[in-house]
Amino acid sequence: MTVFYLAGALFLLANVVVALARVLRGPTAADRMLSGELMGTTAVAVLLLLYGATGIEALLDVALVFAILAAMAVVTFVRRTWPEDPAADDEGESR
Amino acid sequence: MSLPPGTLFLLASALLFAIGAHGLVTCRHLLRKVLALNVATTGVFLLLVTLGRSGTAVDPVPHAMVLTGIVVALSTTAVALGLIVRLERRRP
Amino acid sequence: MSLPSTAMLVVILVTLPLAAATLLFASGRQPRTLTLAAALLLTFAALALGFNVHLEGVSVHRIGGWAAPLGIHWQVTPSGTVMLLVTALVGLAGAVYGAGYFLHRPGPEGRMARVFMPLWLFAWGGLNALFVAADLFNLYVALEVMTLASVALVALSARRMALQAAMRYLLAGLFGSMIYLLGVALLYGQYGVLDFDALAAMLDVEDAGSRAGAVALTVGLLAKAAIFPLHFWLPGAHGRAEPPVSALLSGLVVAAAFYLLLRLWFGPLAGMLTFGAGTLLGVLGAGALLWGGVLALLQRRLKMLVAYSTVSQFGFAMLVFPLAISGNREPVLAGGTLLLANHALAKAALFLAAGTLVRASGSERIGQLVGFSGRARWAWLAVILASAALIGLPPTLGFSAKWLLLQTAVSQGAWWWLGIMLAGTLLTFAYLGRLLELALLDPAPGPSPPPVLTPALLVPALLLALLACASGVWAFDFELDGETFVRLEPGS
Amino acid sequence: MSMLAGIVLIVLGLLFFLSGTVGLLRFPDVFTRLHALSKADTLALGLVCAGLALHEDDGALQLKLLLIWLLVIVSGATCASLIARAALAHGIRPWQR
Amino acid sequence: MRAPPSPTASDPGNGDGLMHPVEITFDALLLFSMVVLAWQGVHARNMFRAVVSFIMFGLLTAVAWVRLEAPDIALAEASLGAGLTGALLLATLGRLAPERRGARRPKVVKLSTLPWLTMGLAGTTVLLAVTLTLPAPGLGEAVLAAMPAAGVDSPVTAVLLNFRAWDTLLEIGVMLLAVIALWSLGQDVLASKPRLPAPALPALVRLLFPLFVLSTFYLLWRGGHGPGGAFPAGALLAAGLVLALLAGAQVPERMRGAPLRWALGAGLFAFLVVAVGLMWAVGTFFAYPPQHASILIAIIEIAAGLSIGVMLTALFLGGEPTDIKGGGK
Repeated sequence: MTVFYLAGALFLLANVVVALARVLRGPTAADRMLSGELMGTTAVAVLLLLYGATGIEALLDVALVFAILAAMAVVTFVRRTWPEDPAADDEGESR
Repeated sequence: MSLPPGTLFLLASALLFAIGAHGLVTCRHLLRKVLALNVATTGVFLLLVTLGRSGTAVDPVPHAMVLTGIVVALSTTAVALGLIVRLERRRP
Repeated sequence: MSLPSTAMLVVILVTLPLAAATLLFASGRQPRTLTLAAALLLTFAALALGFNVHLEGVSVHRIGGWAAPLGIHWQVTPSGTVMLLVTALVGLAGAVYGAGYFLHRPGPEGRMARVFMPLWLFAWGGLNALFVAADLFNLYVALEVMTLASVALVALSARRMALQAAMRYLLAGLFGSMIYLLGVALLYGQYGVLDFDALAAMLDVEDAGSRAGAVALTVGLLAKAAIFPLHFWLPGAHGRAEPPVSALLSGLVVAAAFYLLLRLWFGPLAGMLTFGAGTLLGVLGAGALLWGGVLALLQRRLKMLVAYSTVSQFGFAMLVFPLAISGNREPVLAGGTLLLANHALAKAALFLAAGTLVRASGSERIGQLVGFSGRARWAWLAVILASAALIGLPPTLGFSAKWLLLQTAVSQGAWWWLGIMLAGTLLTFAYLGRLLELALLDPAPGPSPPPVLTPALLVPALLLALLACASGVWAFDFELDGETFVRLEPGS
Repeated sequence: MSMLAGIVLIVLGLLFFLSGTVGLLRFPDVFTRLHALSKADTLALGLVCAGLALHEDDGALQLKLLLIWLLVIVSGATCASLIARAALAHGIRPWQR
Repeated sequence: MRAPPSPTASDPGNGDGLMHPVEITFDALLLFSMVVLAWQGVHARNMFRAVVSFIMFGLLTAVAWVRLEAPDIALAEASLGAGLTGALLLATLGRLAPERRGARRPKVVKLSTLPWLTMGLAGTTVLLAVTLTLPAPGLGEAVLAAMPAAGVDSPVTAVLLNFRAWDTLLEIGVMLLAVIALWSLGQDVLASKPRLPAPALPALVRLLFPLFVLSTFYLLWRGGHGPGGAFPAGALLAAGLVLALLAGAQVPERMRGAPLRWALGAGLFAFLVVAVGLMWAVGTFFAYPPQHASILIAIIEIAAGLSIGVMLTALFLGGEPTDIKGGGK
């Protein structure tokens, strides 16, 4: 059973590594932020599966904190960074 | 597998330290320097905790040290960012 | 009448600055009486502590009552007490000077007056915590308190140059802390202890991990102490800061990092001070001494000259390491400690007087300073006395310190190091002499009407310089009863 | 029985995560990617939570798992809306066939 | 309530149990992505990409702490990496002059890279070789032996607030100092008010804020017997406050000035009062009498947690909130 959970966590990790390509490719800042969000959700799932594997209850707290804070980065991005920042997109960069 | 326990983590911590130290020296942009510093510090933290695990009982002292270190790093980062903003603020 | 116990005095010295700073910040007002009362109380505590240590010798205090490897210890050593005392004197002088210097400015610049004292007290508290610490990680946190307070003080004027200097300083300081922490991690991985005494008892000088750890600790502290070639941040930070800040930074903050080098290499790491290690540190010192001295000669602005002089003087202090390789280490450490004390008092006096002179002249350029006239005469007197102490003319504290080191060098037949010391002294003589010559023989008229120089701007510098000159007589009695290193001679 | 059901749910969840990633990588513009990602991920996490809850017999922990899922739903939906609005206001036009 | 030490075979690297290949692969992939993201975070051509990579690096670091059986640190890293650090960096990016944020000039691979690379590789190898030899005895047993007198059940909390409380006091000092340092630089430099309407945001905040407060106290309470405690709790509180600020709330008029400053100083002050009070009452600095240890530590923890929350929010604001016009929320 432990191995099942671990394999699941590994699968998710591989999944998110593939999704990192979106951070590299952009092209807009929103795309990069999106993969950040995916990373957040995936991290929650990974932590849950690791909890399943190890039974350490504190991991649920960590997952909970991640879930509560999932919105932070996106909200800051939308409210503070992007509205003012044309440079965050790759306009000059060929994609 | 015959890897000694923690080898991977030690390798990663050494790499992170190297990336951070290298970035701190070579990057021009102050924000990059600050990020590099944080990366290197994370490497040191990883080293501390990985070493704290090899004993017989899990050693909470490195955990406490790293927690303290994280707070200190965050505080200094905030000050550094404040300085950067004032140095490179958009001109009105 | 009995003095408070040493433990009580230590607690006062480390907590009162933090408590006072928090109160000042939270209340949002800066009652001058309160800040000066706190500074005075701290000075009395340091004096009383000095008296206690003189009577009782080294003492160890367990924080929270927890024994060695688990808890943190304070160690009150003679050399640490000297640093505590000097910190108190410079701290008090700076507080008085700052009260006179910053309140001059109305309007938005009143902000400086508002933040100066809390930051000053934080730096003071961090320094005191450093000088009694005997625990590797506790030192890290105390170093951060000191560094962050210093950075904020450098940035105080919020001018662009000051902000740039502060940023460089912060990055250099954080780099130093990070490397230092790496050393802590390596040593902790090897021995599982942080306490100095426990570490000293366990240290295996041949072990690669311990050596790497020692190197990391040293490099981190060298960056913080601005030792050549990691000195690049110092002249900007010290030259661009406000005068009382420069005094604190040059006199104490750099000295604290250097003191930790002494504390480590004469304490837990004593066994590792081999010929190679000592010589390498000495060569770095010689480089700093010559480089800083020559650049000081070339400076045109007063505070930059004094700042480069700091680089040079700490190069001189590095020479204690090669001298301690063989033979009796006690006079070497005594000489090193006294050198730090002398530098702290004299350099602080020099920076405070420089600030006054710059204000009186309306210019930082050495060629445009006012002459030995009016009230500026008192500032010049402080400069002259402080210069004598820095050069090491008898009977100043600088003389006693250098004398101790010279004697050791002669007795060891270390002619190379002796020559470098003499060269350093000559360089110091040259750049300070040039300053005095330029300014006194060819004075500028200064702005008219001349700015008002209140006693707060004159007396602290003069007293510090006088102390540096007068305490040389007492210093020959200075002994290091029971310093850690005595128990840890290599081979024992 | 609940063991098996839990495993099935978790595997389903993992597959939905995969589909979200495929969408993120293959879809043509921000809005379509957003669409793929936020729905697939929220559902996927829900399935994983449900699967774990089936393996768990402590009510408090099951409640915590539910709370985690609810939080992700709420913030996921808000973030999707925020990013979409910001992207529109930023002058990015939805992709037309 | 304490989490039982994990009984499974998945206990990585305690010296005895061999690691399962899946675990090793997981760790390898995790650490590999961390290294890649760290490199991106420092060197990405586009500054925004660098910051996003760094935030993701923080998320993965939290998972790495979990793998290292350090849930306490994972909790702290999660509350910071996912929350405040990211917000701080993104907000900083928004405050920089546009020309200082853009893509960096295309990097030419210079000859000078080669010695750096060699030196870096050599240094890394030496570091790795050295660290692999370290026996790492640790203080685990000393802590275990002292736990009965510590006043709390969680070893990490015991180290932080009892055995090495002096470190933690100074650490809170560093944080307060950082706030004073930022305030001394002048008033807060907020980006201009965002023009975008964001109707969903206030609703989200209204929904989440009570949860933030609730979980803050939950973590404070957890700190006594498991991973949790003042710092993650404070970080969560701060995240809630920052979210409210981002949704358009403002520091209420009557909170500015003295009340805010007292809240900022409260943590350090409580710490100092307890420490010095014990010196006065017991005769030793920070020596909790065993029968009162729990309650004293709880007092410190609550004061520090709330104060940390306010301090972190102040760090995010980056300056003294005095000049904001307009009413509070």
